[in-house]
Amino acid sequence: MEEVLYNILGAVVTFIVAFVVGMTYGGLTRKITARVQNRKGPPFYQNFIDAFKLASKKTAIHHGVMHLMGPAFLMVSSVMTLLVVPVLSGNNWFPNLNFHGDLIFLLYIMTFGPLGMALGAGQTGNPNSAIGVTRGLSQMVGFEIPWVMALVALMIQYKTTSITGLMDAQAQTGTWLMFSSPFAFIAAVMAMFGMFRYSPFDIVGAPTELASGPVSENGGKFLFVMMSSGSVFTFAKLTLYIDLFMGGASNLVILLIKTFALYMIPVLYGITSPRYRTEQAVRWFWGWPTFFGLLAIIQAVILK
Amino acid sequence: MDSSLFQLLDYGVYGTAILVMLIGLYGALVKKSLLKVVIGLSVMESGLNLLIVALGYLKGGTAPIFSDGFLNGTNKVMVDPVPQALVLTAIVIGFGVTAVALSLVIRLYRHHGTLNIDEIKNLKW
Amino acid sequence: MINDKHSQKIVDYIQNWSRKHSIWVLAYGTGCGAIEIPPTMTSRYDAERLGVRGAATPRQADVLLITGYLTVKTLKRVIRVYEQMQDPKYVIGFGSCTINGGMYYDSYNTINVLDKYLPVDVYINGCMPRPEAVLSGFAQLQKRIAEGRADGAAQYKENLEWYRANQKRIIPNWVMPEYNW
Amino acid sequence: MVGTPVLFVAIPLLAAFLIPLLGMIWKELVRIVPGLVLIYLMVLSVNLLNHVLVNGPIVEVIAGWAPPFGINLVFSAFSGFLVTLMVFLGLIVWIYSYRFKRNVGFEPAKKYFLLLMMLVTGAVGIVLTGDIFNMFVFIEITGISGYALTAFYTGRDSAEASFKYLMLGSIASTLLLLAIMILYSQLGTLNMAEIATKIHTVKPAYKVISLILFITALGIEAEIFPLNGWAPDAYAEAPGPVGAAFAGIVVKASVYAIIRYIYTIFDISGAYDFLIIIGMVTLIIAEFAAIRQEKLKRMLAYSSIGQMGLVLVAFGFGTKEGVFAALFLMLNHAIIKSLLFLSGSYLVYNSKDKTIAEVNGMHKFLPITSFLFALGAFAIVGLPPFAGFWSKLSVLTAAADSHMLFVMSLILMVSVVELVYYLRVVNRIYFFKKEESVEAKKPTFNALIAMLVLGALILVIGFYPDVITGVIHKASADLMDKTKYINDVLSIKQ
Amino acid sequence: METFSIIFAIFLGGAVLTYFAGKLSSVVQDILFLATVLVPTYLFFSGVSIGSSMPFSLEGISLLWGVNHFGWLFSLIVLGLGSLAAVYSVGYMKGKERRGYFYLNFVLSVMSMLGIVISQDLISFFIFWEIMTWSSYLMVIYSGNDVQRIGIKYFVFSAIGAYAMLMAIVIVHSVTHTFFIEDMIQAYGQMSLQLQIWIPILFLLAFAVKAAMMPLHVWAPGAYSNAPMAYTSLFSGALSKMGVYGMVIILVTMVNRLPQGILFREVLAWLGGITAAMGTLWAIKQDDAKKLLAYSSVAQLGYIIVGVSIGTELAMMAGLFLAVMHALFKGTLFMVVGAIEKQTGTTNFTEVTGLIRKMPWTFFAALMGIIALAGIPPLGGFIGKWMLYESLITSDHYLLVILIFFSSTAAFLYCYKFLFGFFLGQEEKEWAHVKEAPATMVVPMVLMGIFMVVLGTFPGIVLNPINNGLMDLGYVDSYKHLWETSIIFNSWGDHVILQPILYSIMGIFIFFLIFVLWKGYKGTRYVTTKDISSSGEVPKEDENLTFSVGFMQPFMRAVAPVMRRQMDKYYTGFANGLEGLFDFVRRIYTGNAQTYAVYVVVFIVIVLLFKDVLF
Repeated sequence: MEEVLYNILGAVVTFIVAFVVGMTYGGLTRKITARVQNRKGPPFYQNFIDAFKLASKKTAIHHGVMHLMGPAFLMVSSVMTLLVVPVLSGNNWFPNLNFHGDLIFLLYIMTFGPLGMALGAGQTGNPNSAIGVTRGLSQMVGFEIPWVMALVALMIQYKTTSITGLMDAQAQTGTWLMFSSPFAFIAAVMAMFGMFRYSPFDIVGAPTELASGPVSENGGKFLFVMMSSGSVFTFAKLTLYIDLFMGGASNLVILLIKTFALYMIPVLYGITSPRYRTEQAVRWFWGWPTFFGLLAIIQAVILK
Repeated sequence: MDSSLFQLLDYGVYGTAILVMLIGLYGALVKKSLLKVVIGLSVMESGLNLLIVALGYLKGGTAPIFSDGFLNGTNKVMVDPVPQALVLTAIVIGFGVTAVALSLVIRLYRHHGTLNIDEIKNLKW
Repeated sequence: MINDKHSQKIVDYIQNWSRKHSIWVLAYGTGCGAIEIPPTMTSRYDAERLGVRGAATPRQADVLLITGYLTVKTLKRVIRVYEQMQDPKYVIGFGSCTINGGMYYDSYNTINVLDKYLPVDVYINGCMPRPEAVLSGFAQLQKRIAEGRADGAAQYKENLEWYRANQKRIIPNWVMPEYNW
Repeated sequence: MVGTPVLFVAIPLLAAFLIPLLGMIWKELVRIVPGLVLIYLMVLSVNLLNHVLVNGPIVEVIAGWAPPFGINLVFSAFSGFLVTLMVFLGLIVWIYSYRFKRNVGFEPAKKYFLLLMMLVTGAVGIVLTGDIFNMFVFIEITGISGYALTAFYTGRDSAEASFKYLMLGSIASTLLLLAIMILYSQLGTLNMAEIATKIHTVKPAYKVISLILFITALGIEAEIFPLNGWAPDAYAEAPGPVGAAFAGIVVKASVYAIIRYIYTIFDISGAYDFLIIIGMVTLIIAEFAAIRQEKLKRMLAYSSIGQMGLVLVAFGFGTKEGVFAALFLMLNHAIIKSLLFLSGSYLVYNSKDKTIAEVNGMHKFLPITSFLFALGAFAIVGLPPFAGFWSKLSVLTAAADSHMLFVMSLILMVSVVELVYYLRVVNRIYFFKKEESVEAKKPTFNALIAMLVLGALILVIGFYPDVITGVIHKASADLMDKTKYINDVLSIKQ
Repeated sequence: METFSIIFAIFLGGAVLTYFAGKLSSVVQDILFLATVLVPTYLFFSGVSIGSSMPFSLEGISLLWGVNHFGWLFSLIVLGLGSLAAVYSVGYMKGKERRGYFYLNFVLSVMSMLGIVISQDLISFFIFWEIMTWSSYLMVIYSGNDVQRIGIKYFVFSAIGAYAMLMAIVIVHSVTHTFFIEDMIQAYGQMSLQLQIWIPILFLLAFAVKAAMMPLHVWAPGAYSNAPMAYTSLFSGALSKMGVYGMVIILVTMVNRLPQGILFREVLAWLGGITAAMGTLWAIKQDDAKKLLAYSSVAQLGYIIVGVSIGTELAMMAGLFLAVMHALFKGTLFMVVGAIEKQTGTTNFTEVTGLIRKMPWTFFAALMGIIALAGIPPLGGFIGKWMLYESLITSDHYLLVILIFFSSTAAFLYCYKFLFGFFLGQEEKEWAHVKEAPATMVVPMVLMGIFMVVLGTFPGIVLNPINNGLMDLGYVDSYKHLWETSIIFNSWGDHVILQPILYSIMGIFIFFLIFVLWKGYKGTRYVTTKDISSSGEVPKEDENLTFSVGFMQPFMRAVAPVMRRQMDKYYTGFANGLEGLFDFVRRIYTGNAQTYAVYVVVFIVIVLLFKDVLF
């Protein structure tokens, strides 16, 4: 029982850290975007203000059960991802669920939320929501291919499907996987563009054409939960990437540095790019990223 | 007469019979008139009958009847009676078939107004 | 949990502060004034530094920005959009047309006084107002929110019948469902 | 012993001659007498068959001349089986057409029953006789009654079909007689057993030529491609029960004749392979032609031809399994195809062109007939648990045992084609909208009984094939044992 | 064994009785039908012990019926789904025409499937196989739509498969002279290599047709969508599994013994993978729920084929687990479609929308089915998918796993389309009158939905019989090293522990749900789906705002080059060519009597010319 409580406490702490870091990263992104556009931009804590305001807004209406549950689904996915990913390697502060799942499980739990959210968005009855969902799902089919290829390459090279196994492999050899399996890293990073949905892959929300897509009927608390889920998810995914490719992080500072560095790749790429159409986006992912994924698998087979 | 001539005659009879059969076949296959076709069939049968009788013939044999002439005469050779019996049967059957054929021809002529076999093909494919 | 008055006051303060610094604007481009919104939001004036940000749908928005004159036709839409917004919500009348009809004051189908139909919290005058004026309007709204005086929505609820009567007078074929908010 | 084989020929022939006379006494006798005759023959054949299965074949000598000089009838397990089958089908056809008179009037009905009796006489005679010329006579009897029955309806097309049948039939008889004479000229005997003992003395050229002529002549009756031009027309234009009788009786007799020549009389081993070849070609061409037919009965006719091809293929394996399969197939084909003809002719009874399109939606008006047709269709394509499956299985097993994989795969491919056209018809009966112009004709009570008996047989054999397979096994063993046949016949002394 | 005879007697007798009971009263018919399905089910699970057998002989062929663990596993699918679908059918068929016909074929199908599973000899296997084929064919043409094309396509493909199997059976018989499967397996080792290769191919052809494997799948969409939905749930759920059943047996007993270097399994697995991918893509394109689920079935069977044809322990378990799951969720989903069809009269996504509040239980079942289908934790589908991926990765099928992953990701698209199309989206006035389906229909669906949830956390319930079955087939016991009641392992030792995951998911979900509903459910109020932000426009009551036409269009544009090739077109072309040939052949019969006579002469001449060759 105590162990369970301890676990829950650890999970809560992890969640808070993830929330704060994710929100801050979001704010920083806005700031950086503004600076790139030669604006002053909002303060880096702007996202916190927005979130708090949303949480304080009244939520008077809903469109049905699934609409109510949608944000919760989304949160499940984010938090579960967070819990399965080892946040800090080499210490057992936040073991969470690390030892109960593996990468394939992670891949699936990551899709849980968007789909649940899609159901919620569907029930609002707003056509824009459904269009946004279809775009999002299409894009997912796109980027999952290089992403899975990269993961499979890692798995077969190190004969394990667990994240901790891969981290151990890095610790033993002392080389980050992004150097020992560069193609896998490239493919995974390219897939990450789609995962974070910054432009040119922001086809889901696309405020100018879809009125923010799936979330268009959600305000107030709904939006708050979604926003925080997004932040947590961002953090979880970044952590996953650095666990897989950059040797993990032994303390929070290194974690922040590594994740921030990685995070800037899609952000900076996004600021300078216009938006793709859906099929262009999907095909983009099936082009070079998949090619790199193939190279990664070939490399893994050779080096196995 | 010497035997070679007999032999030649044998072949002649066979040949004639076969020729008659072939004529009949030709008639049945080529002539366009239904009546001629029926005639061709009959002719073919007749040729066959001729052939059968010729096959059953023995040189110098008499009719296969236990007559006085046979019992008392010197010639103790009798032609084979079986083919002749068969031919009789075949002729009877041929008669029946021809009768049926002619009745059919009459009916066909009534319905089609022609005897041209090429025009009587409602049933095909 | 938060029942006694003092803590309620503190919570109110924090909430108002966050509302003040996070103004999501639904810019309803009904008139020519909409052209002034892009310069307000982009590099030169950068309203985002005040926390002002565009919202895509009424559900997410805090402020309804009526940019210019309203016709009979657009009034209907505006009312509907306003009623779809979630509390707390504010209305900014943008440009002279929303105040008194402006240059269209004698047109047969424009609305002269917006305040009769929707509870306007802040007017920005000018025909059309420059981005500076718009920013000043937002600042004014922030001030009112912080003071807790931006209670247009509450007034609207209180005087709903009066507003409805006015609205129905302008819109002859009133087929709007009785939406609640 | 309850009777002798000669009764099978004598009684129906007598009945055939008596029918017109009896008709003058009491008109009903015209249709009652054939039934009584057939029932008697049925009882007789079953009894004799039981006897034969236990005690060995009965060889009967006619006119007091012992074999090889006289004519003899052989009722063995093999021929007895076929005779029983034919008599049974004759009975079914009689039941089916018992009220025929109502539709066509007295005079035609009289002729019909007369000719039916003749047909049975001829076909049974073909199977029973042990003399090749006698067989020729019976073939002619069958043929002439067949021509007449084909032309039964007085429409112009039936006469045309009949003429085609007649033309090919008389060519066949000429060829057959020629073949008989070639054998006779070489051996001087007409008795099958006697010929079989002496056949090795004949010069190969004569032997082969006579065999070819036999196969050609009998093949015309047995619907071998390309000699079967008459068959689709005759089937399609003859009355429904006559089609059934053709499929079940006439063709079976002709196939019997071919098989008797190849298995017992001649000793040419190449003939077996030849059977397979012509059987396959017949099967393939017929089924291919059947799928594009527009008329129902014509389709059934082609299907019938195809089945006979399959029978020949099965005989062509030359093994005991092959013979068993072929006999089983003949039995099933006789039952099922008869059912199809009988029910099919009610389905298109009132339609003008008798096309397949005109059976659309008939199931609502003719539920039982439609069901039986569907049952027959399912059975004939060999779907378990219906009768056709077991025979198809036997054929394939026999083929596999003879290592004829190519033949096997061809048979199966053609089966798919067969399946398609039968299902198309069944679908039309059950799922298409009925054409307004076609009026359904309710089957008469006796016709229903006839069809139901066949349907029940299909199910019985399908669920429990053992009821019949014992007999067929013995029959096939009987056919395979050539020396026993010769001994049985020749050992008869007057 | 007495019980076998009784079971089959009840099936047969009951089927016929049910058929005729329709003349009496429909209630009697319903009761008889239920009894006919449920009583044998009860008898089978209570009275038949594993390992019992019943030898008998027919037509001189000795036959053998018996149950082993592997067969028992599939009988579980058949009878379990069969009984639930039977209960469902009673509700579904209420007020429909041709109920007797439906019930008869339903019972026959269940009977034949059970027969297949308990057949220990090839002949009864084949007989039951064919009964299954034609009874399902009769169901496919039940509705009478397009029977000449769809029905016959189904039957022709089935028949090609079945005849291939028959060919294999008789070839085996010619070698072994018995029909026992046991003997076939034993004799297989001594056959020539050519036979060793051809016999599995012929068998697999039959099974691949039933399992709708790639080039042989074209019958499936039409057949699945045209059969009555109550039957299709059985059709897709259980009947197609018979193909898998046969495939497993052949793969294990024959292909495993082939010499090295024959890439049997690889080819099969790749075909399965391509099936999965193409089935998924086509499913996404469909606008009709029946068609969508039909293609989805094809795709799911592709996964199963991949699993069983890889054939490692884990892969086999994955395949079989997926088979069970597929029976569950596809059974449920087809039932859902049936319920919707019954209540609304159509199954087209572009017509029906917003049923979630009208048919909540149906929605629940659909949701469970879809989550399981998509393979998302914590439902059972995930277990199967997980095992499949792990088995593919650990057995070095790297590209195949990508293909499978692609198709299961793409499956989300049609999953969402299914749920959105029917239940979510605008609630249109047109469907305001729709009521929840009757209890007999809802209960089976919901039961299966709950079972899927249970399986998601405690897969051991099903993995245990699968393990037993696989041990029958010669695999080693994999308990504790591949699975436990709620833990699954891969062969590298990595694992997923399901219980904590389930509890975490539930905890998080409930926490945030409560947060969203902070001030109580009363605080937030339901508004209709007309109340949406549509640029201030006021949608009228009868105005259709639903987005359902061209739903996945952008994605379809992305994959357009792949979709341009349709197997169906090639088959149609081939069939048309054949019909042309047949038409040509029948012109041989010119109708001219003289021509026929000439044929006779030509025949004689030809035979005489070749007489030295022929005789």
